[in-house]
Amino acid sequence: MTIQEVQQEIVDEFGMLTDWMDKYSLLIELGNDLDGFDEAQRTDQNLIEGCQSKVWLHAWLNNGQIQFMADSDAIIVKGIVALLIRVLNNRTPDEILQSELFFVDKIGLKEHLSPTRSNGLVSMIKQMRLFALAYKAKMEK
Amino acid sequence: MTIQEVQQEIVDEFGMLTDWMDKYSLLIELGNDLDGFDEAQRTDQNLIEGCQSKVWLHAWLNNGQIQFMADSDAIIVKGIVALLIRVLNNRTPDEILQSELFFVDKIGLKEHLSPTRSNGLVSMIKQMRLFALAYKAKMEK
Amino acid sequence: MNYPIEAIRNDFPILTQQVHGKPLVYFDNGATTHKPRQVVEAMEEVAFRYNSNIHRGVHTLSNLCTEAFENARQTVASFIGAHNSHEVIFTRGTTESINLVAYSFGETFLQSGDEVIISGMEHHSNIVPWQLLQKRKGVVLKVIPVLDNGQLDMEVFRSLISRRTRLVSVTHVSNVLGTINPIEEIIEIAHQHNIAVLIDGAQAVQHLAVDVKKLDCDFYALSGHKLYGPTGIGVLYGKEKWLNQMVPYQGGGEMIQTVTFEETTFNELPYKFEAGTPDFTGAIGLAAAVKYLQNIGLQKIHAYEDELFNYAFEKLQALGNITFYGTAHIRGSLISFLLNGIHPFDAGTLLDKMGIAVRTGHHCAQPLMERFKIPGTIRASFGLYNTTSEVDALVNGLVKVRQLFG
Amino acid sequence: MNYPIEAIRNDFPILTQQVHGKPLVYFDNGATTHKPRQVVEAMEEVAFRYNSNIHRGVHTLSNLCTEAFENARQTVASFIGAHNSHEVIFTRGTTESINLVAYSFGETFLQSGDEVIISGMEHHSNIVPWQLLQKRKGVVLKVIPVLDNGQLDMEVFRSLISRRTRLVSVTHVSNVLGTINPIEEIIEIAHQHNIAVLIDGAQAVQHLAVDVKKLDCDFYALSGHKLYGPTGIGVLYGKEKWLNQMVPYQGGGEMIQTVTFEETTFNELPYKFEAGTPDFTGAIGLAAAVKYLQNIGLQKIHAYEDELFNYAFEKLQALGNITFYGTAHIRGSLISFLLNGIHPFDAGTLLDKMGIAVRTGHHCAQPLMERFKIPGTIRASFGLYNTTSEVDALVNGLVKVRQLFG
Ligand SMILES: Cc1ncc(COP(=O)(O)O)c(C=O)c1O
Ligand SMILES: Cc1ncc(COP(=O)(O)O)c(C=O)c1O
Repeated sequence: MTIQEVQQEIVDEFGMLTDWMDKYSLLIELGNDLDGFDEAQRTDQNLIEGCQSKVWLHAWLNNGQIQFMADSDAIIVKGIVALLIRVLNNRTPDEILQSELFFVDKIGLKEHLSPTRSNGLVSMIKQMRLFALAYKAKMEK
Repeated sequence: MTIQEVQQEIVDEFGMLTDWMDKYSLLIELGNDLDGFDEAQRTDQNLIEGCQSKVWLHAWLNNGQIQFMADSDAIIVKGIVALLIRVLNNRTPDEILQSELFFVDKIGLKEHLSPTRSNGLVSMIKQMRLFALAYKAKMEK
Repeated sequence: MNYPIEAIRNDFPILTQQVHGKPLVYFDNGATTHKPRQVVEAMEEVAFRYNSNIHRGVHTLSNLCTEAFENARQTVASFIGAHNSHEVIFTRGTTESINLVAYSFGETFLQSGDEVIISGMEHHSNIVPWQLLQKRKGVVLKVIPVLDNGQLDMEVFRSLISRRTRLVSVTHVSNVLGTINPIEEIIEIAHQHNIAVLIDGAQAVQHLAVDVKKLDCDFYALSGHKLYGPTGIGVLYGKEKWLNQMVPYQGGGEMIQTVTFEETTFNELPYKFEAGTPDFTGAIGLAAAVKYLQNIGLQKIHAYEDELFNYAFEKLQALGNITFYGTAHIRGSLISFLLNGIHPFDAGTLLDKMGIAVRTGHHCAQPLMERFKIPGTIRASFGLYNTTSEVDALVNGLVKVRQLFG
Repeated sequence: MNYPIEAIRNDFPILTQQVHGKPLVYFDNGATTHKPRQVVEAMEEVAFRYNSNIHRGVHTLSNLCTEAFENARQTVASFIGAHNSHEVIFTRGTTESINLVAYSFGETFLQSGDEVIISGMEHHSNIVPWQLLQKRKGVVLKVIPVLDNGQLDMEVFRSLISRRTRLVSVTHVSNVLGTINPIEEIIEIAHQHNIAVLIDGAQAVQHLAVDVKKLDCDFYALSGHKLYGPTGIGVLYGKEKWLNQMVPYQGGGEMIQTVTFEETTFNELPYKFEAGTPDFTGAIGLAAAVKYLQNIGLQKIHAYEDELFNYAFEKLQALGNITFYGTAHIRGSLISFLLNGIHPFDAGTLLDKMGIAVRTGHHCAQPLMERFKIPGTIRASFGLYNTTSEVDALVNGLVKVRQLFG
């Protein structure tokens, strides 16, 4: 599935949930299901400090595709992190760089990506793109 | 006439003038009629600096009574100065210290004695009382 | 209690807001309070009837505006029990008030090696100004530790005092723990050593009777927007004896007596510390807020808020599996807590969906968070317009949050 | 000209005031302008619909308020042509903006012996901050003289520049003379020597199109209350490259990244320079004022004011026996003059009795008064709501003043 398609899939899944409680229940579930980092992996280098919550992000290259691992101390944030990983994991740098993330908006979680929300998510997405840029440069060398 | 009586006299004189133009005409006349200081007398020591206009005040003791001489660069202020002198000149320190100035209020010029008016008049009255205090102390010695 | 809660709530149109389709429950009063109609109307009256630049004008509007501004100063002065209204300086808020003291007291009285004592429960606004001073002048910063119960360690405080201590700057009420600090005692001890004391009153004036004359503090700082007044206006109370000696903070119109390029002499108090056109509209709005509180009756308000606090604390305690920060019985009108195992951001986000506004996070007191090894707390802070049924909504909301976490 | 003066005057309820029984004629716009309904309503909307402390809140009101505040910054940024909205810092007003630069630029870049150039027509707010810096750091202050025609002596300006010059700080429009200074030229000359330039725009933004990007100035300061906006809010525009390097001005909430007692790191722009709860209501009110002006059309307003100015200048000139300060053809929308032989205080007092508000006195520019050897001037300063018939009222008023002097 393309990035586009995965996003659409998520939109459809959330589209069935009309109540905010159901949406957030699902987010919490996704957050709980995502493998977190163990303490040792929660390094300052991986840390993206939001003012309200923390996000940790780790990325590496595998056969020309980027693998992401991420975590957050807040479960709702972690749920969104899980969705972001589902969308962007195992993609080539170009795929990531050309993608446009629309699903967060569409499933009604836009507020969490407001720059003033300071939960770390905006910076995390920025960081994911930076990784893509960096690995692209590396591969082209 | 007592201080009280002179004040009442002024109030009566101004009481006949219902129009503000007449009142201010009279003030301007009084200002023009008051002998000012010549440049040499306008010393820093005599100066009471208002933010909008300046007042110069000089006082001396004569037979147990205080004599005032004063001037201002603004004519309306000088007119009020003339009235203040008319009321307080040639009085003993005690008379001055016991007096209450009501005429300015009564003739509708209260605004000129507002502490925020900064035309120097409030400070001038304060200074006149200080002179009275000082001369009283001197006489008691 | 005979408390006109209905009438009061009617004075605050914002309280009828819907948030996510639910009636707004606003428990973020520690961050900022709402403004009653009376405050907004007072400011509108300035704008529509006598707005004009104050001082030094000879025209009528300017005089009216000046008078209203100076009356506002008088109102604030008597509200906090200041000796003289010229000891009341209008600033932008508590933060600026503290920065003013840090700069002007610091420049005038502090030398490298001199010491300033703050506490471990201070808001960043009462930490960073001293750190900036530390950097610039080599002043030493000492910190009174916070005990597990959320109170200051007064023993250590005594031991921190040295011959180099020049100033103690502590908060009256902690914005995180709600702790009401024993500032009378702190002031007394400091004064025994001729040390000046600045009190951060940002969280105090809205919940406690404050009398700076009785307290005998040297400086007292507060924010209008936490006192049901406008944003952008605050107060620094300072004893004349200090303010007169201190170098000015900012330079500009109104704070001078005469200016030449060779020499400038400064105006008398309070103008010396009010450079530039002051926010006279804000000051008049703040005075309207103070009068609003006085009209209801400060004691009544405080008693009502105490009841509310006790009610909330009992209800929250009954929830179980909840950790409180700060001890219960010596607190201002706020409660900091965590639902065990649930991140405060998650709880705050979900409460918001139910129309309930609480503050979550570090509350601009990161060192205190470090002290308790937590990422933040959930803070419910109460105002004069809150009700027990709103507390019930909060408690039900927290129950729902728990349910969502399964 | 197609200028909706009727509609505009209806937006300013204060203009229907009676003063001493006469309709108010307000020509004190240089001191402060009035606020249209739209500004008051925008602030009322904040208070009654989404007032809440901004940034870092997770609840809805806080998000709404933050968004409105940041939109206001964007509005102001595009109004003055700033590259980035994070180069727009909200302050209390021009005075604070200049003090901020004097302190933070001064602390960061100036050493004893370094030179700052100001001009002989500066407002005290652009003199005293530099004198305070002079006192603290031993910086040298140099002054561009004012020619008889009220313009800056550009020859001398060039000669004042030395290898030690670090900053030039001059006013865009003189608040006394109305002179529009050749700041493009000043900036160009200064930049040839790598000298930064601060422009005091307090009297400019309401009458001229200002584009800081085109001007290429390093800093630009303005006041909301002179721009039909609220009191207590102002702006400092600063180039990122300077602001990033400069030490913070005030310390407190929101301007930090992390705080520990050992070390504090500062937030990014613009927050690094906005310590404490900002006056978000005022900022939103200022943005409403900017939008109000943009709705009418800035060019239209400027053209209208030019016409008014020309009309007034001709009429006043025709009075005879009057001395003007400043040359006629390169002025902002104000006229300074004296009726020969009549003290400005007297004239102002009598005009007030006729409902006419002008400013008299030294206009916080005492060195300029010294320069012209006068105690002050009468200043009539025009706003977008003034009319030619108000000018007629002023002229008639001055005739009456003369009559009273016999
Ligand atoms: C040229 C100039 N600079 C600075 C100021 C100071 O502005 P504010 O009092 O709003 O800080 C003024 C206002 O009178 C001014 O005219
Ligand atoms: C204890 C305390 N001090 C200082 C401040 C700062 O107040 P302001 O942001 O109004 O300057 C606050 C506000 O959060 C506070 O709670």
